[in-house]
Formats: sequence, structure tokens, C-alpha cells
Amino acid sequence: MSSVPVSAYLALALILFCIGLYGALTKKNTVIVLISIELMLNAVNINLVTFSKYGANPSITGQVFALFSIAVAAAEVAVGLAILISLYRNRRSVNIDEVNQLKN
Amino acid sequence: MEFNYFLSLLVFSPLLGILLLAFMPKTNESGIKMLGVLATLPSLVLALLAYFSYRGGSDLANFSEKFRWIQFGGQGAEQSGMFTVNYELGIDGFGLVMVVLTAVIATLAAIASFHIKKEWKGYYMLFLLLEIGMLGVFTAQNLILFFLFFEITLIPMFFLIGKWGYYEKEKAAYSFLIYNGLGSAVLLIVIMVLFSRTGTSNIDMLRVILNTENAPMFAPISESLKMGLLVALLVAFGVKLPIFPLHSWMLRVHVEAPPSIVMIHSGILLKIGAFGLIRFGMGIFPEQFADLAVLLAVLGVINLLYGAFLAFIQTDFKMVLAYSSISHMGIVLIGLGALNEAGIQGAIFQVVSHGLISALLFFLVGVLYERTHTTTLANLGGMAKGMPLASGFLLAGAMASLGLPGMSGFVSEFMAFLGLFEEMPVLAAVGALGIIMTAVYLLRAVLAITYGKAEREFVGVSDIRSFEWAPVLVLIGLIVLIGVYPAVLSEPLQATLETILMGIGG
Amino acid sequence: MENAWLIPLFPLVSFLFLLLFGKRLKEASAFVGILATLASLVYSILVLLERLESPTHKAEAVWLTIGNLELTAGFEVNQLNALMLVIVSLVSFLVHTYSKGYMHGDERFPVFYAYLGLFTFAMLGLVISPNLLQTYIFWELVGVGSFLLIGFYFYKESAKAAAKKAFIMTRIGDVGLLIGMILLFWQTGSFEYDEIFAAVEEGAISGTMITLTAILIFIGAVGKSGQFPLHTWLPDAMEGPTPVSALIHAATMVAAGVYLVASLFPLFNASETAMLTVAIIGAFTAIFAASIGLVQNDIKRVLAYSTVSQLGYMMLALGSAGYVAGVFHLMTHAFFKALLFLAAGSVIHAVHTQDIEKMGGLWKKLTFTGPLFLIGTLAISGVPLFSGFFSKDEILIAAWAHGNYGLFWLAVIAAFFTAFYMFRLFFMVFTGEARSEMKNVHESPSVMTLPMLVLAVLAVVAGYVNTPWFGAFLGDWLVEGNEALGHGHIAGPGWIMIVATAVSLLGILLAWMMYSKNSISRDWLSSRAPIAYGVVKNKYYIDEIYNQSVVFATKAISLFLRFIELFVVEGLVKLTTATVQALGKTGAKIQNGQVQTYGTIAFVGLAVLMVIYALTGGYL
Amino acid sequence: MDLETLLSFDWGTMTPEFIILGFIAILSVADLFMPKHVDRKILGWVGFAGVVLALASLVSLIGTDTTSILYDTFRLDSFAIAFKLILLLGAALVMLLAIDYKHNDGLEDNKGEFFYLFLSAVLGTMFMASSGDLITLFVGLELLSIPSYILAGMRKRNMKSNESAMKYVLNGGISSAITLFGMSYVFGIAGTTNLKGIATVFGGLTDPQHIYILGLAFFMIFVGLSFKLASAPFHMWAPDVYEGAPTPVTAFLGAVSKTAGFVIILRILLSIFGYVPVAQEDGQPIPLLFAMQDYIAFLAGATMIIGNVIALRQRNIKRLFAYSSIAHAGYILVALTAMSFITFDAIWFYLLAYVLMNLGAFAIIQVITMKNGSEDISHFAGLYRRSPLLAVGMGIFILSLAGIPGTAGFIGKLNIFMGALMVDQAHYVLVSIMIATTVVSYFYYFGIMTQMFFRPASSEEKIQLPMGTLVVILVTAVGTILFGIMPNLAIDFLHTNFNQFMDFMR
Repeated sequence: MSSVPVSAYLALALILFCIGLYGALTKKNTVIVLISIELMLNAVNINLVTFSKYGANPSITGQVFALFSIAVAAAEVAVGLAILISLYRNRRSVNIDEVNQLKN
Repeated sequence: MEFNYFLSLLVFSPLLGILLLAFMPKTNESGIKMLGVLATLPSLVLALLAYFSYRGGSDLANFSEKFRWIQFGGQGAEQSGMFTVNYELGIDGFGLVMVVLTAVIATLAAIASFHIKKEWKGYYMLFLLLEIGMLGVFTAQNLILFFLFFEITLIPMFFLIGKWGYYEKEKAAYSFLIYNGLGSAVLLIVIMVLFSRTGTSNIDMLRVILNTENAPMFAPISESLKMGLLVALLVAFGVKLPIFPLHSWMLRVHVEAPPSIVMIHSGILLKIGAFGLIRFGMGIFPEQFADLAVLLAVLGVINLLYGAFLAFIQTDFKMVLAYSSISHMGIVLIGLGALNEAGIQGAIFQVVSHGLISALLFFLVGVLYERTHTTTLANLGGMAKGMPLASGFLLAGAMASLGLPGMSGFVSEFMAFLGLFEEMPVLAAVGALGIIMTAVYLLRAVLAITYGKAEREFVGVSDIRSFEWAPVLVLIGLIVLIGVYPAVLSEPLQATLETILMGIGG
Repeated sequence: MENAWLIPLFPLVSFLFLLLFGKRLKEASAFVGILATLASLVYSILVLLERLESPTHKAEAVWLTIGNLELTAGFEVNQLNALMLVIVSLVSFLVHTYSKGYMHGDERFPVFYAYLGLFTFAMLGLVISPNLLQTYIFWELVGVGSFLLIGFYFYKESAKAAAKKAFIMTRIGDVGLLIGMILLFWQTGSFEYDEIFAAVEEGAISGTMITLTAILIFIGAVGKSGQFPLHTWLPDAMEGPTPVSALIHAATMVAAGVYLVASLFPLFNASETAMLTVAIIGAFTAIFAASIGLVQNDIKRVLAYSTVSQLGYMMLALGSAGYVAGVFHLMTHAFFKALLFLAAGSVIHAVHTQDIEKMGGLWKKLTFTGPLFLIGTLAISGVPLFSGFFSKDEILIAAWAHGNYGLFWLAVIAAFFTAFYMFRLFFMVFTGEARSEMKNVHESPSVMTLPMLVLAVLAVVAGYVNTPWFGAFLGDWLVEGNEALGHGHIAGPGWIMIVATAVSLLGILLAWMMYSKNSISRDWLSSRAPIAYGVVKNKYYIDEIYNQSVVFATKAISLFLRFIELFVVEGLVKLTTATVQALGKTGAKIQNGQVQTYGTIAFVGLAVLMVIYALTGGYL
Repeated sequence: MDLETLLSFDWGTMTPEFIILGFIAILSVADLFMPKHVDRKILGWVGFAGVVLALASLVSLIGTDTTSILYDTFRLDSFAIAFKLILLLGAALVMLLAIDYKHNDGLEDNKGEFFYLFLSAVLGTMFMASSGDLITLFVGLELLSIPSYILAGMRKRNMKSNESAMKYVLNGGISSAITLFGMSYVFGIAGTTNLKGIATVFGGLTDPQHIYILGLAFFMIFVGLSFKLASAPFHMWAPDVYEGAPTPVTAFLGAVSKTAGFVIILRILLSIFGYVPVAQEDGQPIPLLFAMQDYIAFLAGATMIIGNVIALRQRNIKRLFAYSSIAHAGYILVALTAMSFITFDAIWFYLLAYVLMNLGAFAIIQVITMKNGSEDISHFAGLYRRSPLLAVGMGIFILSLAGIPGTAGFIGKLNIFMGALMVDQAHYVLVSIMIATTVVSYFYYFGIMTQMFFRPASSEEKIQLPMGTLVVILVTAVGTILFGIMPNLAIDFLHTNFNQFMDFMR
């Protein structure tokens, strides 16, 4: 089990984070954007869990932190979806790039 | 005798007027105007009181007052006496003179404001606020307090110009605001650097600290930094004075603002620049100032000639006067650049004298505009027929302004050049051209208005009347008084002069 | 003599009084002025008499403290001052009287008297000043007085222009004076005449400095005394009422330049160059102005140019170390020129024109003015036994004795010209037939003629106070106790007097032949040398030249500066505001409403920071 | 953990939070069971009472010595109290605004929710202020964010409102992800989430690798949190969200939420990165935070410039204030950059002043926009005619925002300048930028002045104020002037009660 080096986990997390970020910044469909944000948060969780096991000085708090962040992420996405729905009600579209009424 | 709260009373007495005005019905024109003028009187009385008690031998130190105001940085700092900002007022001879000048001109301008046509209530409230600011500037004993009052003059001016001015008033108000905003921004930097590195903002203490070897400071101030600060000061007050090329805002103000406000502006506000340069520039950075002397003198000559030549081709009388202000402020710089007794005293004299003269001239402009509704030279002419008295006074004002002996203008001009000729004769000789040009453009303008064929529609106009007498007579009187008996001005200044020169080591 | 300072105050009082109450007094204000000047006159005479035996009196008080410099003000009564006091107050008094008639009916009558008062005050103040600073102060004040009076008819464009010109031209000179005296101050540490002279004595000042200051001060004198090249204002100044021309532009103010040089004589005398300059300018002006005078047709302008030329004489005298001669001529000239102007005034008063081409044959009509005018003409022409003869003679001798032979001959020719044009004037006005019909020509009232009479008497006798025959009483008195001023009487070869007499008579003769007997046609010369004639007729185009050079240059500079104002000063402001605006615009563009852009920007920001961090290997 | 331990904690320290929590519960239940037709305003007043109560209890807690409970996850130190005061003050004011806020498109039928969502957001800010552990910090942060998202979208049927909520939530998600990612690295190296624990671990940190990573973590956290400050580079959401959100929410975001952002950033930066030793050339290690100064300075400068410059082009008053709030975040970052010994005072005082002037301004904006149904700046035209009180009030707030002396805003800037200039390598450039941009801000601030005072009113009808708003305006106006003229009231209070936040880490 310990054959997998720490760096691998971190690299995975980083990649995941970047994918999420990329998605969040490029995808037109708001749902996908929200999911991409989820990806970013999960990348964080991976980091936390990794560190809590293989960190410089491991401790359980990392996993606690991960739990918290999962919960919070859930709430956040829930709210996001709710807002998306009310938006959808008004403009019959979930494309984020069409949401540009507010600008200079 | 003791003068507790004397200066505070002097500075803030217009506040009473503001409060009373607040409860005045908007429509009661005459009442508002009366009150407006009355509100300026207490400071005038107190100022004169101070002046005469000083001439009567009482010590100006008695006037100073001091309370703990702001303590930055907590008890620790307080115990070490750092970062305390006191509310401290006080005056030296120079300050006293300026305060008297301010009080006088303020009252006269308040009278001149009878010409204002609308919304007297707001006008006079702002006007009085402005007066508080000006009086405070000349009495503040520490930089931060000074800056506070300095800015207080800014806001009322913005409104007074922008609301009661002429056609392009808003533009004028803005350029006033922005230029002076920049100027005071630079000033603020200087003040804050001084304050936060030395730990004090008291002018006298700063003078001591900055000019004694390894005096206790919070953080060191290098020589080069001092020079930088002085240059910054020069810029900051250069905007106010104004020094070429920082002057264009002031032209607009002169043209667009109501004459009564220009009386104040050209009479006192511009002088704050000179006051600051002398008080802080010379006072706090004497050595560096000495290094800049030549630059100042050159700038002065440039101002003098630049203003004079441009005034020569203006088609609007206000513009002529505006440029003439620039030109005359050049003489202040010349005096400062000379950096000797004669020069500095000349500069101070010029500050006062130009204050009076331009106040007079702009009041007359107001009178003229009342009747003719124009200040364009081409449209005017032969006014001496319709209004001989006004024309006479206008001519007198012009004469005073071009430095006719027997009037204040000459004394200051003479001393400034006397000073400069000792230090840099050649430059002074060049500057002397300005004296000729002054005569040229002023006569051109004034004669174009008063002499020549009388325009038909101006023959019937009424001459100086009723309240208009007060400002004219008082100002002419003072101008002549200073011109004939300069001691009234020079005596109070000697003490200040000595301290300044001691700092310079001249 | 201790209260000599009162003398200027009488006119000042009248000035102020008339300013306040003139409107109510109407023409009665004349009496105020006359009384005031009379008081000054009486007092001045007393002072003069007192001065004849007692020494110079000087009193001063601190006027202005500058640190530890102290500038004083006060008064001094030395020979020159005392003499000038009398001359000024006398002429002023006479002119005041004369004006009562001349200005009768003018709506601004009181103002006129007020101005006269102001001027008289300034002039009297000028002549008792003990130091250069005070001199300068009154020097400027007389300028203002003259300015006001020239522009008295303010509604006339010409008067306006003339007034402006007079003020500015003299001011140009004044600046020279100012610079000169300030330089002198820093050399000697004082404005006091005596201290300056003392410093000059012990050679505390370098020679070049003396020359420089002297010449600068002389520039001032040039301006005031209408010497070349600053003379052009004086003829124009004739726009003022004629009594003014008599008082200011003949007798007193224009003589102030001479007075200044005289009272600084020791300074000038210490520098050869300065003296030579003065002499040359003087001589040149004398001949130059005289030549213009030959062809003018305006009665007052002729007199004006003759004034210029006579002042040139005085300068020549001073420049040739002829202190006495200069002052002497100053005095006599004051009398006969004032007389001539007043007489001219009475002529104009009678015929309501100044153009001599339109006059003629007035001798019979103006039975009183005519002879007086003739006396004046004889005096100025230097006909023997008249005052002008003696003083002019002194000058010529001085010039010769000082070795300025060239200048001497110039002066001689100028004398000839003078005689010629003066008599040309006389003949054209008084003899022959009227060249235009003139209604109700009448002799002036006695209030005008009496002052002329007084002056006429003086024009005759004033010369005898200082003659080669009966002793140079004036001269000796003037220089006594001050050898720096030279000798009371300079002995010169006898033939000079003969030459002088000859040329003046010759001039008269020629004038008589051309303008009275008409044995020589008038355009004898002008037809032969039309160009030269045109040049002279147009006053050598000096005014035009000034317009093309100085005035034009000033305008050009101004325009150039305006260009800078608009494009450099304003331009920079506009540039800055524009940049800020542009920044805002671009910034606003990025704000395109796309939420993902915002995220991207944030991420880019983060990335940039991290990249810098990585590149700099960590911590800046 | 068993009951004893649970009871052993000194819950009293959490009283304010409990009060808020309790009121949230009450409101939600009440809102649930209240019949539809009853006006929900009453709930608002209840909520307001709650906030006031919390404030009172907080005040009563002043002076209690530092306590931290729940294993150091929740600490009540002077820092927490000081900033909670500002937060609750702001919350109370916003509450009043919210009560008077009337708007259709969907807000009216769930106004009740508004209040308790709002309170829970406030609760979040309070936890941020006094959390001693990364987890609580994060949870507090989200407890603030999530209700804010909803609040922004409160006007369900208004597209703009939806849009702003959407943008807010997306940017918020990204930002918290970035923050968390950074935190995860911090945890990874520290092995604990407790701030004190982290500090001790980092204190002994030697491995440059770790330090390097912490540097990266620093950037992530800082940029992530700059979302809450609305400072560069995470500022761009602000204008859109501010415009779309209901005005009280905008006020909340602009004032309270921003304050909370600074609170958390101070906590994290100081207690974590303030302890990471960075080796210098001279071998003398300095905290990572100081090593990062130039980066923060860079961001601060960028923020100020962006905010002020883009604001010049705004016609919509709420957008305008969005940009101005960005600029102000930049100013405060300057204080953060300086890290002088008065940084805390500076930030605290500036935030106090900022909350006052900003909320006051928003109160007036709310009145005007509600009256006209549009947010164009031109609706301020002739306000002076229609309601002098509003005009003068707005004038005061604008002057304060522009940093004119005599107002709290000026003293705040003064503090910041001092901090930036007193340190050994003074940040001259940064200060210059700050002052220059301040002058730029005059353009748009005084543009509003021009509208209010110079321009003619479109309609002469008077504006009457609802009670709550009136109170807000009066309180904020008085506060702004009072702390401008007698800042010592605040500063001395700070120093006497909180003693320089000595117990920040203890």
C-alpha cells in the first residue's frame, strides 16, 4: 500500500483540481460548471486525506476537515442548483454564457 | 494678559453665523445678507484686537493654545511622546498679518457678495465655512491641523464656484478641485512622511528635529529624502500659488467664479501657497531651501514674464487680471529666491499687497459687470464718462498693481528686487522687464475700459453707490497706508524674519 | 528751512481737498489750487532766501525697516533743491492762475485742478528728496501726474494713446533708474546722496560699476527728459491741455531728468564714459529734435521738439562738466518755454486751432500775446541780452572747454536751427495774412495774460544772475562748498559768444526771408531734397520703427507663449486625463458580464503571482 | 466526549453567537407559522432586536481575559471582540435598511426568510472573527457565503437578481475551492488545523521545500480570500453582483461581508504565515508574510487603480459603489502590506469608518433607487432641492469616502499612511498610488455632488424617509463626522480595551 508515493496522491489532486478549474471556467452548461467546482473541492479532500495519512506529521484532523468540506460543498452546490433553477424559470436556459445582462 | 481660547474663538466665530443662518428662512434675502456680513465681524474685531495688542507689546506666545487631540499608536507611543497630534493654534508675526488680511478681506467680500443673485443662504453658509478654513490655515501649529483647515477651504470653494459661477462654472469647479486635490495630495504625502518618521507634526518641533544632528526620530530621514520632501512641498504649494506650469486651473477660477469669491480666492487662497512655502519650506528645510533658491528665483522670473506677456494679449479683463496674478506671484517667488532679508520681506509684503490689490480690482470687476454684463475689453470703453468714480478707483487699483510708489505694490516689488539684485543681479535685471510689461498690459486693459469713446449704452449706468463704497475705500486706504507707512506691516514681521533667516543662516 | 517739507504738502492738501469737494466747488476749486501753490511759492522763496546764507539742511527719519537695513525718508535743502523749489512752485503757481481762464467752462474743471495739485506735490517732493529711493518714488508720481493730465481729455483716442505712451516710455527709463540705484545701493550700502558721493570719493566702487550705474540712472533721465531714443512720447504729450504742456512738458517734469543728473553730478563726473555718453546723447538730441522742429506745423509740437532739443542742451552741458551751465539753462528755459507755451495756449484759445498753416496775421489781433510770444522767441533763440543767450552761451563754453569740439559744433548748428524754426513759427503765426478765416478772435482775459507777463519779465532778466560780465553770482552760489561740482564760471574763448550770436541772428534772418518777406520760397529746400524732407517731416520714422520692432516683438512673444499655454501646459493636462479615461475604458471592456471571464481573470492573477514567485525562486 | 467536558467549557464566551442563533431559530419558526397576510416587517424588528442584544452582550464581554473553548477552535480574544463590534454594528444598520426595503419581483412573498438568512450570514462572520482553527474558519466562511448567495438572489422573479446570485455562487465556489486547496497544503505541512498548533509547528520549520510550498499555499489562500474582499484579482464579480442584488444585500456585501473578509485574512496570514521563517541573505530569518509584502503591495496597488479608474465610467450608482468598494479594499490592503505596529489600529479604524460611511451612502441610495425604480446616477439630480437632509447626508458620506479631512474616512487614511510610511523601507510608491487614485476618485465622487447640488431636479416632489432608514442615516452621518473630528473616541477606546491585540496568539 505504501508503495504508492505521497507525490502521486498530490499529483492526482492537483490534476483533478486543474480539470475542475478548467471545466468551471470553460463549460457553457451551468450544471457542468457546478460539477466542476465539486471536482475542485474533491481534489482538496484528496489532499487532506493524503496528508492526514502521509503528511509531514500525520493526524486525523485531516479527515475531519475533509468531512466538513464535503458537507459544505454539498450545501454550496445545492444552493447553486436552487439559484440555477430560479434562473432557468426566468430565461429558459442553463447556458452560463447567456447570463450576461449585468455588465458595463 | 492671557488669551485663553482667543484664537479658537477667532477662527471658529463664523460658525455661529452658519448656525444662525441655518435657521433663517430661505427667502429673507436682506436678513441673510446682513447676517452673513455680521458673522464675519467677530473674527475681524478679534484679529484687529490681536494686532493692536501685539503692537502694544504683548507677546504673541500668549495667544497659543494646545489640547491633546489624537494619539496614534496607543499608550506605548504616548509615553514616548510619539504620534501625538495636538489641537494647537498659535500665531507669529507673519501669521498675525495673514489673519488680519483674511478677516478684512472676508468681511469686504461678504459685503461684495450683495451682488449675488440666488440662494444667499447656502452661499453665505459656505462662505463662512471658507473663512473658518482660511483663518485656521494661518493659525494651525501642526501640519495635520494645517492640512485639515487647508482642505476645509477646498470644499466650499468647489461649491461656491460650481453653483454661483458663470457659464462654465462646473468645469472651473472641477479643475479647481482636481488641481488642488493633487496639490494637497502631494502635501499630504509630505506631511505624513514627516509625521510618521519623526513622530511629531508640530512645526516648531519639526524645525528643531530636522535641523539637529541625530535628534530622536521614529525612523531616519535621509538628506536626499529631505530634498525630495521640499521639492514635493514646492509642487504642492506651487499649485496653489500658482507656479508655472501649474496655473491653468486658476485662470478658469478667476474667470468663472463670482467676483466676490475671486476676491477671496485671489486675495487669500493663492497666498496660502506663499505662506506654506515660507512657513514650512523655509521653516522646516532651511538648508535644502537654500539649495533651491536659484531655482525659485528662476521660476519667479518665468512666472513674472510669462504672466505679464500673456496678460498683454488677453481680450477679457478677468483674464488679464488672472494672468497678472500669476505675474505678481512671480514676485513672491523672486523674493523667496533672493533668500535675504529684503527678498523675504518683499515676498511677504507682496503677499499682503497683492491680496489687497486683487481684492480691490476684482470687486471693481464685479461692480462693472453689475452694470455692463460684460468684461470683454472690446465691448467696454469710455466708462470714465458713465462711472467716473469707479473708473478712477479702477485706475488707482491698476496703478497700485503696477507698483506705483505710495501704494503697497511698490514697496513689495521694490524689496523683492532689492533682495534679488544682491544675490543674482543678471536674473533680476531680466525680471525687471516684467515691471515694464506690467505697466504695458495693465494700462492697455484699464484704459481700454475707462478711456476712449464712451459706448452709448454705458453712458447712463450708475456709479459706485451705497454698500459698494465700503470695500473700495477700505482697500484703497490700506493699500495707500502700506505704501506710505510700511511700518504697519514690516514691524510685526521682523521677529518672524529673524527666526527664518537664522534657520537659513543668512 | 526746518519745515521745508511743508512746501509739497500744500498742493497735496489741495489735491485731496478737491478730490473730496471738487464736485461741489465747481470752478471755485481754482482758488484752492492757486492758494495752495501760492503758499508753496511764498514758502519756497523764503527757503531760498534763507538758504542763501545758511548751509544745507537735511532731516530724515526711518521709513522702512528690513531686518537690519533701515531705509530713511526725509528732505534736504541744498542750493539746487532750493532753486528748483522756487522754479517749480513759481511756474506751477502761474500755470494754476492761467488755467483758471484757459480751462474755463470745462466740465471736469475741478478734476483738472486736482491733478495739477497732485503733480505739483510730486514735483516739489522730487526736488527736496535727500536720497535716491525717495527721488524714485516722486519720480514715478510725477509720471502719474503727467499721465493723468495728458489723458485729461480721456474720450479722445489720441489723448488715450498719448497718455499710455508717455507712461510706458518713461517707465522704460524708470526701470533703468531703479536697477541703477539698487546696484548702487549694494555697492555703497545706502541710497543717500551724500553717502553715495562719499563712497565714490574714496573709490569704494569699481570704475566699471560707476559707469554702469551712472548710465543706468541716465537712462531714467533720458526717459523723463525725452532724450533720444526715448523722446517720442513728449511731442505726443501735447494732447494734454496747453497749461499742462507748459508746466509739465516744458518747465518742470521734463527737466527732472536734468535735475537728476545734476544732483548725481559727482557720480557721473567720476566716470569719463558716463559723462561722454550724457554729452553725446544730449548734443545729438539737441540737433536731432531741432531738425524735426524745422518742419512741424502744429504750434505745440514745434514747441515740444524745441523743448526736447533744449533739454538736449542741458544734458550736453552736464556731460561736459558744465554743472552750472546745465542748471542755469534749466532755469531760464523753464521761464521762457513756459512763457512760450502759455502764449501758444492763448493763441489756441483765441483761434481754436493748432495748425500754424491756418494762422497768420495775429499780431494785430493778439496785441498782448504777440509781443510776449516774441520775447519768448527771442529768449530761446539766444538773442543777446535775453536770458536764453547767457545760459546757452555757458553751455557752448562748457562743451568747448571740456574738449567736446564735435559736440560743440553740433550745438552751434542746433542753435541756428532753433532760431530758425522759432522765428518761422513766430512769423507764420503773427505776421502776414490770415490763411484761414477766423471768427471772433479775441485777446485772452487778464487772468491768462498776467502770468505770461510775469514769465516774460523773467525770460528777460533771469539771465543776469549769471553773466560773464556782472559775475556768475548763481554759479558761485550753486557750487559753493562742493568743489565736486566744478567751478561757478567756466572761462572760454570770447569768440564763442560771437558765434552763438551770429548763428541765432542768421537763423532769424533766414526765417524772416522765408516766412515773412518770402524772398526765398518756402519749399526751397523741401523741393530740392524731397526724401530728406520727408524723413524729417515724419520725425525720422522713429515711431514706425518702434512699432515694427519693439511692439511687434512683444506681440510675437506673447503669441508664442499663448501657443505654449495651449499646447504644452493644457496639453499635458489633457493627456493625463485622457490616459486615465482610456484605462477606465479598457477596464470596463473586460467587465463583459461573462462570469467565467471573471473566474479566469482571478485564476490568471493567481497564476501570474505564482509564476513570478517561481521565477524569482521564492521571495522578493 | 462526555457531558462534564461539554459543561466544563465556558459557554459564556459564546453568548453573542448563541443570541444570534436563537433569534435565527425563532425567526424561522415564526416565519413558518405566521399567516401569509401578516406583514413580515415585524420579524425584521425582532431580528434587529436580536442583533442589538448580541451587540450588548458582546460589549459586556469586553475586558474578559482571553478565553478559548472547544479545544481552541473558538477563541474570544480582543481581536475577535474588536472586529465583532464592527460586524454587529454593520449588521444592525443593514437590518434597518432591510426592514424598509420594499421591492416586488418576488421578494415580498418571502421577506421573512430574508431576515434569518441574513442573521445566519452574520453568525458566519462572527465565527470567522473568533475561530481558532482552520476548520471553524472555513465553516464560518461558508456560513457567511451560502446565505449571501441566496440573499443576492432574493428577488426571485428579477433576472438581474438571479444573475447576480448565479455569478456570486460560481465565483464563490471557485474561490473557496482555491482557498481550501491552499489550506490543505498548510495542513499537510503542519499536520494540525489548529492555528496555534500550526504556528508552533511552523515556528520550527527548516526544510526549504516545505517553506516553498507554503509560499504557494499563501498565494492560493490569499487569492481565494480576496474574493471576499472583492480585491484584485478576485474583484470582478463585485460590480455585477452589487448591481443585481437587493440594495440591503449590496450594502451587506459591501460593508459587513468585506469586513469579515479582512478579519479572516488577518487571522490566517498573521497566525500562520507570520510564523514561517524565511532565511534572508544575511541569514537573519524573517516571517514569510514579510517576504511576501511586495506581492501584497502589488495586488493592493492594482486593486486601487482598477477600482478607482473603472468607477469613472459608471452611470449606475450601485456599480459605482461596487468599484469604489473595490478601491477601498485596496486602501486597506495597503495597511496590511505595511505590517507596522499600528496595522491593526489602521485596519480596525478604517473598517469602522468604512462601514459607517458606506452603509450611510447605501441607505440613501436605497431611498433614491426605490423612489425612481432605476439606479441611474441622474436620479440624484437636484436632490438638494427635493430633500436637503438626504443631500447633505450623502455629501458627508461622499466626502468621507473621498477622504476629506473632518470625516472619519480621512483619519482612516491617515492611519494607513502612517503605517505604510513609518516602517523602515517606507512604501512611498504604494502611498503615492493610493493618494493619486484618491484624487482620481474625486472625479466620480464629486460627480454625484454635482448631480445633487448643481443640477436642476427632474421633479420637485419631496422625499419622505421611513423611520429605520432615517435612523441609519443619522447614526452613520453623526458617526462619520464624530470620528472625523474626535477620532480619539474610537482610537483610545481601542487601545484602552484591547491593548494592541497582544493576546492575538496567546
